[in-house]
Amino acid sequence: MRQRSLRLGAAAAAVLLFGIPALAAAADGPSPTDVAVNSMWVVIAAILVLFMQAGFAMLEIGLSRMKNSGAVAGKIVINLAITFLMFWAIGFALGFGDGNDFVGSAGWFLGNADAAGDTNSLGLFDFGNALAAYNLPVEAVFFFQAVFCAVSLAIVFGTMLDRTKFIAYIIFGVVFTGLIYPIVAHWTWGGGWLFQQGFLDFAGSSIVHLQGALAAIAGTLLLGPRIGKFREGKPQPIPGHSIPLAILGVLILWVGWMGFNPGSFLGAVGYNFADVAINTNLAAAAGVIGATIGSLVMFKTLDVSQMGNGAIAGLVAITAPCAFVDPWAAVVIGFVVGILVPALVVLVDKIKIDDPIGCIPVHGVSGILGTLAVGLFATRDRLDALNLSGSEAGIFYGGGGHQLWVQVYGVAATIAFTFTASFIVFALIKYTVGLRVSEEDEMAGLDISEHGMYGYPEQFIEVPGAFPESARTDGSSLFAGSKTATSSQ
Amino acid sequence: MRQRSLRLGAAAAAVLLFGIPALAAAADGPSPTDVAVNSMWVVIAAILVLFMQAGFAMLEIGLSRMKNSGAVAGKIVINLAITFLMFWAIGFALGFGDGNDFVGSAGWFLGNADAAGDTNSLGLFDFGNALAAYNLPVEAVFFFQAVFCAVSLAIVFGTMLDRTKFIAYIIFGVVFTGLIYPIVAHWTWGGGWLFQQGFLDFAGSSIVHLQGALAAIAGTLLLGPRIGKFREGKPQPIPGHSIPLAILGVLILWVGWMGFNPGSFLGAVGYNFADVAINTNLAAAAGVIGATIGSLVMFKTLDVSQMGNGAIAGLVAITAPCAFVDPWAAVVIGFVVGILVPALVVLVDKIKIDDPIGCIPVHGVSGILGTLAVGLFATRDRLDALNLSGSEAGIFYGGGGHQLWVQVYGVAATIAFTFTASFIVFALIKYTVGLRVSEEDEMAGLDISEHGMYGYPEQFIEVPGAFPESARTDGSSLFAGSKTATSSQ
Amino acid sequence: MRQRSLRLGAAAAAVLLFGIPALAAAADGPSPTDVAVNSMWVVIAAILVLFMQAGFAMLEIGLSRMKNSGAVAGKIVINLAITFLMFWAIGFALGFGDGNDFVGSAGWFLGNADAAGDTNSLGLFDFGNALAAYNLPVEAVFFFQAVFCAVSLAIVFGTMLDRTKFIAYIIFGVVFTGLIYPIVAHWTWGGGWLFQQGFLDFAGSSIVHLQGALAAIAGTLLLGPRIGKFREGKPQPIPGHSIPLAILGVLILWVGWMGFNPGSFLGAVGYNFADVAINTNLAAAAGVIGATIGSLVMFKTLDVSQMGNGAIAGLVAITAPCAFVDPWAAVVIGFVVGILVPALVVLVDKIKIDDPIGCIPVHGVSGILGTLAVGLFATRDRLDALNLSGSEAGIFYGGGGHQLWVQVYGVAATIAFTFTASFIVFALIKYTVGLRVSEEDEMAGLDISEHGMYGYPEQFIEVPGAFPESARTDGSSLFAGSKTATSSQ
Amino acid sequence: MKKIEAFIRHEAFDEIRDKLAAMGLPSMSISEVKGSGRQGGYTESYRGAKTTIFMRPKLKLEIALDDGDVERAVDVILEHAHTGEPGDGKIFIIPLDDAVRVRTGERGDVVLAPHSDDAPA
Amino acid sequence: MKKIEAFIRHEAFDEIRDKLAAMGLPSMSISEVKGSGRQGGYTESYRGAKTTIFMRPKLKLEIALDDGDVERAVDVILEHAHTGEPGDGKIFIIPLDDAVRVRTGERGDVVLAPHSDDAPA
Amino acid sequence: MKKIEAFIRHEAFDEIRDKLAAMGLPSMSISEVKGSGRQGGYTESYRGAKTTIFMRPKLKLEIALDDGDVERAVDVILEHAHTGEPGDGKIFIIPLDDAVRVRTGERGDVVLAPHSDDAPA
Ligand SMILES: Nc1ncnc2c1ncn2[C@@H]1O[C@H](COP(=O)(O)OP(=O)(O)O)[C@@H](O)[C@H]1O
Ligand SMILES: Nc1ncnc2c1ncn2[C@@H]1O[C@H](COP(=O)(O)OP(=O)(O)O)[C@@H](O)[C@H]1O
Ligand SMILES: Nc1ncnc2c1ncn2[C@@H]1O[C@H](COP(=O)(O)OP(=O)(O)O)[C@@H](O)[C@H]1O
Repeated sequence: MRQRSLRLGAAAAAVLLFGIPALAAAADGPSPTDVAVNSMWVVIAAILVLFMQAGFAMLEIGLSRMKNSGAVAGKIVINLAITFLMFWAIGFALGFGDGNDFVGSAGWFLGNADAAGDTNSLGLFDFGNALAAYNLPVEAVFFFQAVFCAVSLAIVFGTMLDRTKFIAYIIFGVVFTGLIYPIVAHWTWGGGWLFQQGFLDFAGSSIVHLQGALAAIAGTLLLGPRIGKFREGKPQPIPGHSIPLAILGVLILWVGWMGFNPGSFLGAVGYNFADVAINTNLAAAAGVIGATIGSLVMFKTLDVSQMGNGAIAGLVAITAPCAFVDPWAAVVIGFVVGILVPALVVLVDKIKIDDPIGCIPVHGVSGILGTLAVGLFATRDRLDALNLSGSEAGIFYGGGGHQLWVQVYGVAATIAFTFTASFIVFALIKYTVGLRVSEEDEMAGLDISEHGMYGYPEQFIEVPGAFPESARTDGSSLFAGSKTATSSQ
Repeated sequence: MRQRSLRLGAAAAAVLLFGIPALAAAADGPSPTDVAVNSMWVVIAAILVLFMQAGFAMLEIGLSRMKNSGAVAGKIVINLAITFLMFWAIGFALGFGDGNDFVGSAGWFLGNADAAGDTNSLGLFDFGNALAAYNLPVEAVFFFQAVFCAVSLAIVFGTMLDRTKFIAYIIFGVVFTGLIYPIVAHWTWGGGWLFQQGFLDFAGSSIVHLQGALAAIAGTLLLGPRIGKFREGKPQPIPGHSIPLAILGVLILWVGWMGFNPGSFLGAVGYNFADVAINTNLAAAAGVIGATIGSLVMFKTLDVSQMGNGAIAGLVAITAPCAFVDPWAAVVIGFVVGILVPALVVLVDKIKIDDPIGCIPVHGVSGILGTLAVGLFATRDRLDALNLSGSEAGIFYGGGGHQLWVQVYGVAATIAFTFTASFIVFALIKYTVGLRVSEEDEMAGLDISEHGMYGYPEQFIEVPGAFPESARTDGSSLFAGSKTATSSQ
Repeated sequence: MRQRSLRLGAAAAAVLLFGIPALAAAADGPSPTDVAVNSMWVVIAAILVLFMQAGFAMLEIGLSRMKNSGAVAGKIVINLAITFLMFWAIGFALGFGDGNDFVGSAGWFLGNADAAGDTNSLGLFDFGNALAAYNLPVEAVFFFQAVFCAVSLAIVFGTMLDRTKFIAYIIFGVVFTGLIYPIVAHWTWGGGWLFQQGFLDFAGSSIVHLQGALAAIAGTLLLGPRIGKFREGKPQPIPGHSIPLAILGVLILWVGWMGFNPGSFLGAVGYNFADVAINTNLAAAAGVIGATIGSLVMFKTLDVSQMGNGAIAGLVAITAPCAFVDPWAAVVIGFVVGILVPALVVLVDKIKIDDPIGCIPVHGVSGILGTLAVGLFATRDRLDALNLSGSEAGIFYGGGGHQLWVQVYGVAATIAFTFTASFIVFALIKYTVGLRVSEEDEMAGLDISEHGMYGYPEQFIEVPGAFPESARTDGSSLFAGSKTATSSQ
Repeated sequence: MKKIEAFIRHEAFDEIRDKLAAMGLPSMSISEVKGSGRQGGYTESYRGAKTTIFMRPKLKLEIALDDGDVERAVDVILEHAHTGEPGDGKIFIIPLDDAVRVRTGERGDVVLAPHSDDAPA
Repeated sequence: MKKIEAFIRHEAFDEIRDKLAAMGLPSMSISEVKGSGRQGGYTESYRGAKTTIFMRPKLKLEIALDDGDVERAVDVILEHAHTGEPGDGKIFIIPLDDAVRVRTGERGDVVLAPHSDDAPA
Repeated sequence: MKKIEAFIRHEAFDEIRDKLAAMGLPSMSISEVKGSGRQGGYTESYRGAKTTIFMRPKLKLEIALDDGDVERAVDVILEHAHTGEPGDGKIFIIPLDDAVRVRTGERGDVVLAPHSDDAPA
């Protein structure tokens, strides 16, 4: 077991009790009641984060074309499944198990967890025990971390909508949740080298959101834009088919974030998670206002999908600093990323990247800015309350530029590793099974070409009844390359 | 700080422990565990109430025309954003801060809240401290109250669907959440004059729902009905475009109400919030049955939107009395308002008000009846358990007419103030920036005229691909008055 | 009051503290804090299960025809209402009240519950008191059990979509929630004869899901397939109209199951509910993988509705064993039922049963297999931790075949009773008010024929404006038999 | 026997149908189309990308009728579909060789004879 | 060269297509329309407001064919679209001046010649 | 006066419209249809049940124009709708008896005269 000095993990909940003197209970081990309270909060937070899958599903479905809506739906479900299984098998051990500074190596298949509800029954690493954290069963921690990983994966494919082969989703999902994500998570939340430098990312602006966006960019570069996105060099609107579903998605994500950030204390007793909830809501709200103004200024219209993007940009950006900054800072952070979103959407179009859901501005740029914002706005009081003596206050609170510097190279390291790793994986996919469907399949829509049935089979013309089966039908395997339903002869 | 006698606020959670003798803990200040338990419940309840925004979005989108669905979606998002920011800046201080009998004046921008999780760190007013309530961080209270305010605002615009300018939503939202709602909330939940009279509104039948409905009526009167709603004096059906989404909205609202009412204890330890949950569910259920019967009798058909309205009517009506009445009374209350809904819908049509989502019957009339029901059905036992010595039992429980009388003038005061204030604000909007879109824009749909894109762009005919940009396109600002997309030449 | 030996009910929460020695608190009665913690968890779990109604609504709506979508929506709402009222009036007393081995008989209308938050204030039966369980107000228990019953009822009608008379839903709902479900629930969860034999069904694979499926099969046999489902003996695809809504439904159900299973401890303090959550998620994930592989092998396509079915099959199957088995077993169970789903769907088609949402494979077969899996995979350690000395470990854990045998006859008894009772009720309906709409109404769609309005009135052609009312319109009552809107002359 | 095909604004339809029905010409079909003509396009904007849509939603009205009823029907359409703004639409008159009533198998002029709103022939 | 335009019930289509295809006439187009004729309206009711809808959904079938095939096709439609109830629909026969096959540029009668279901000409 | 009815692939439309508009023929209407011809059906599969769909989505283009413009327009359509694969579609030419502009009440050839994209006549 590695020796560690008194570095205290922000999100990893290795946190002193928050404004409450009595640590006696912790010394004797937490009471059954406290264990129940802590695990209840973390499990409920995990459930809220799990619910975010429905949010991503609705957002991505709403912003995809009608003819691809079923494919998006199927993708969300299978990726969630892959995440749970991979994270259980190896991801959790690599990310959160005891190990070295770069990767964990304990807790495969949750082995040795005893189901009896002992706190930290896996004895993962001393990080928690020494500090009275992980005062809850390891299964609760696993649940929480697994759904975080699932969020990161859900982000990846938003940018790749409407043209990616289903098999590519599956393969990349396995590698990302089993390997890439856990490794980066370990650096900070597993007590690895970034954590030891004092890098702060409370709930994952960089670890969850930026990583997702990086993989998305890597995939998109190899994939290319949708047919019709650029005509004579000019970006064309390819509107999503259902703004109502997209906004339902945004609202579900907003709700889910109430677990994402406040739950990242990984405990309840002694933490003011309501404060984190407020910061999160304020940033989201300011993000909406920012994006609305930005959309009005840049586009001369109140683009509803941009308003939704603004909310999510605010949420992403506040994710890293939510426990370290005051409410006014949350408003500033949210507003800044919000107002940037429309400009960034145009910029992404300019550099000819096709990003249907705004993943790059919202999860990428906002993820970076949010992580850096810790170096600007973190207050000493809040760091002390969390006993984060290894980290400095932000520039605006007299902490000097040190913390900002740490945040910068934390972000840089994440970018370097995740982009490279993802690019390699996607490239391997591209040159083996293929990353993109055929042009015919793309025109016909992924629903019919990969899933055999439209997502909205009755729209627009219901051809009544059914037709006799024909010898002409094409039963070639989906995994054998490009099957098309449109040109079957 | 005002002196107050031993009046105990129902919803304000200034409540003695419920059936549990030991108050020792409270005397010494609550334990960290109890603080965690209380704030967990209130935060979770707030999250559920936040989720109601998705419910209102789906309900209002489902009951709007397809061509306005994106506008409704955008409206919900921006109004939620406005609420958080305004309530943080001034609303919470005006509503819940210490002050005079009519308005609070402490806690601007949550100032002085210390994030350390101390209970009532703002020292808002002695209401709580004296009585061992507010045993949770002020941020949890803020979160809960802010999302309540957001619900009230969401109600306002349901009636004004399909024809209101977006800018009007924004302006009214700012005033309503920053001023109107907080003032009325202060009267009861901030310990103001109504509270001192013994007025009881546990979770806001009048404060949240009736207020929303009053503003809606004021707005609607100034706005007029949708084009085509009345032909030769006869109301015409303008069906919402998606009953599935509307019913999803109803179910989400139902779920959210499990936070709305049971969370209004503003704490968990010592409260039987499950009992309140049961009353709430029973009233909703009875409301559905009532509305189904009513629809069958009045319309000779099983109108699905009416069933949904019945559920919400029951929920609204039980909101004030939920902690004060026995289950059988909850059933009676829910059934009565439910069976009234279809008749009220016809009545509203008769008086030529166009109320697409049934806001007036559901939030207005049911809000009034629910508030009055306290004066009929409140039991002495329940008031005593909550230590509400300043309030009387209902008529059916031997309390005489006193409490009913108090409820009546509480409702009357709310009506007088909120309707007047809202009417003035909407009138100012109408005669400055304008309240209603042009006839052309209304025919074309708000989505295209205000947001530049349809909510369902692929329906009904997908015009494939995109067209070269044209000089003829109209880039005039949305805020400059009536921009129409339909006649741009 | 019946005497009972030391049999301990799994789901009934008559459970010793889980891995925690100190029972002192329990001996003195639980502390107010513990009561709050327990009821918070159970109420939140109940809210999640309540939310599953939205999941069923979306799933069933998504998989129904567009012209019947409003009817499905209305059905969900009214059935939820019926469940709460019937369960309050008699269902809870019959199911969970003290009584004999077959049926309970105490607690009608929650009578004598005192709202004061005393634990088990109804004094239902000694089951709980003797063992420190039911450490929460009876209202929380009621809420939880009522929403379980609502889930069972929601399942019933999935198979009967697109052709069943609305009145049939109502009548069957009353009988099922008031009588059939409570009786079977009493056998195990009310401490009845099955419980006494050591039968284990932690959260209701058989009690909730199998029962629902059995009633569905009974109804379907009497109802027959939809017009057009079988052409010349060959099953035809009648695709649901919205895969996006169906998958939203699946995701909501998945989220809701986080209350369904982990909440079935009926308490929080001393239980490792996170462990149950993990088992549940793993089984769902494995179900998705299984169904995806199965669909690919059997259908040569990635059927999205099958992926969703796989998730639910996994969830259903793990419901009975979730607290008794290790994670690896959860994966196996989920995978097996998942991979079976596509084959079973084909089989159901083969035997000419028309099951639009896959109720029989997903809730029926998976419910049976899940219940039996307890007899294979239950571990002695886990049974001991739950103090279930009356039950044996599974075959794979050296428990011999005894437990499997108990599980078999528990399932058999459930099948015999519920199928027979449901068949009788549906037959009575069929030969009195009628079970199925007329052919004309079915072709026209239930929305217009029973509810007067389409679920999506603007699709596909919007006939603009409204038409003058005509004398020709048909106002005959819905309950008077077959009213059709299509042939009104 | 002629067939009128009129491309009109949606708003005009109700009154046209009422008037035609009152004249004994309730038989007609409508469908959704998109069209361009002298009416300008409009701009759609989505996530910063703009485009001009030239094809605007119109209603296509099809009425098969006797030669003698053509002018009456055209007049009704002209009266109610006219606003004077571009986008009012056009009416085309197409020769018909024959008409068959499916219910009865009747052919020719009798099929297109004016009738009251709901009297089976 | 003629074009058949038939307004029929949705339910009738499957059999009509099967029969026509078997006769060597699989080439056709369909679209959704709403129509009124002798069939009465139906009532929609929503939140207490009622209205009669006269325009009912129908299927429009378009078949361009040689003059010699017209009667055969009409007979098939008549056979399968007929129920005897109002609402069965109508068939119109329209003269065609020319027909062009886009794939080959061929024009005239050859374009409309009967052919088996999926054999490129 | 003729009316062109062309059943084409969706993808072809944009360029056809651009070219026609440039030629002074921006007036047209489109609608969604489904059609079958020499192009084979495709398989839909749902929950294990399979079926072949013969009717594929196509775009129907309707252009009323002067006799003299017919060939020009046909050529444009042929040029852009042609891929050489089955499914390219067909063009039909139908005689028109008359055309009326609703906005002005004008009739006859003047209504169909070529014009620039957005100049009211
Ligand atoms: N030549 C044409 N062929 C087919 N449809 C036409 C033609 N001209 C007009 N239309 C239809 O009529 C609609 C309105 O045309 P409009 O712009 O008002 O014509 P005009 O400029 O002659 O007044 C168009 O959107 C289109 O649907
Ligand atoms: N004269 C007509 N012009 C255009 N469409 C017609 C005409 N007559 C009938 N139709 C179409 O046929 C459908 C069925 O007509 P129907 O009521 O059965 O006619 P009939 O009374 O002659 O039997 C109508 O809904 C309409 O779509
Ligand atoms: N005879 C016809 N009548 C009506 N529509 C036709 C006819 N032939 C072709 N179509 C339309 O054209 C579309 C394409 O036809 P296609 O298969 O390309 O014909 P071809 O085999 O002559 O190349 C069809 O889907 C249909 O919509």
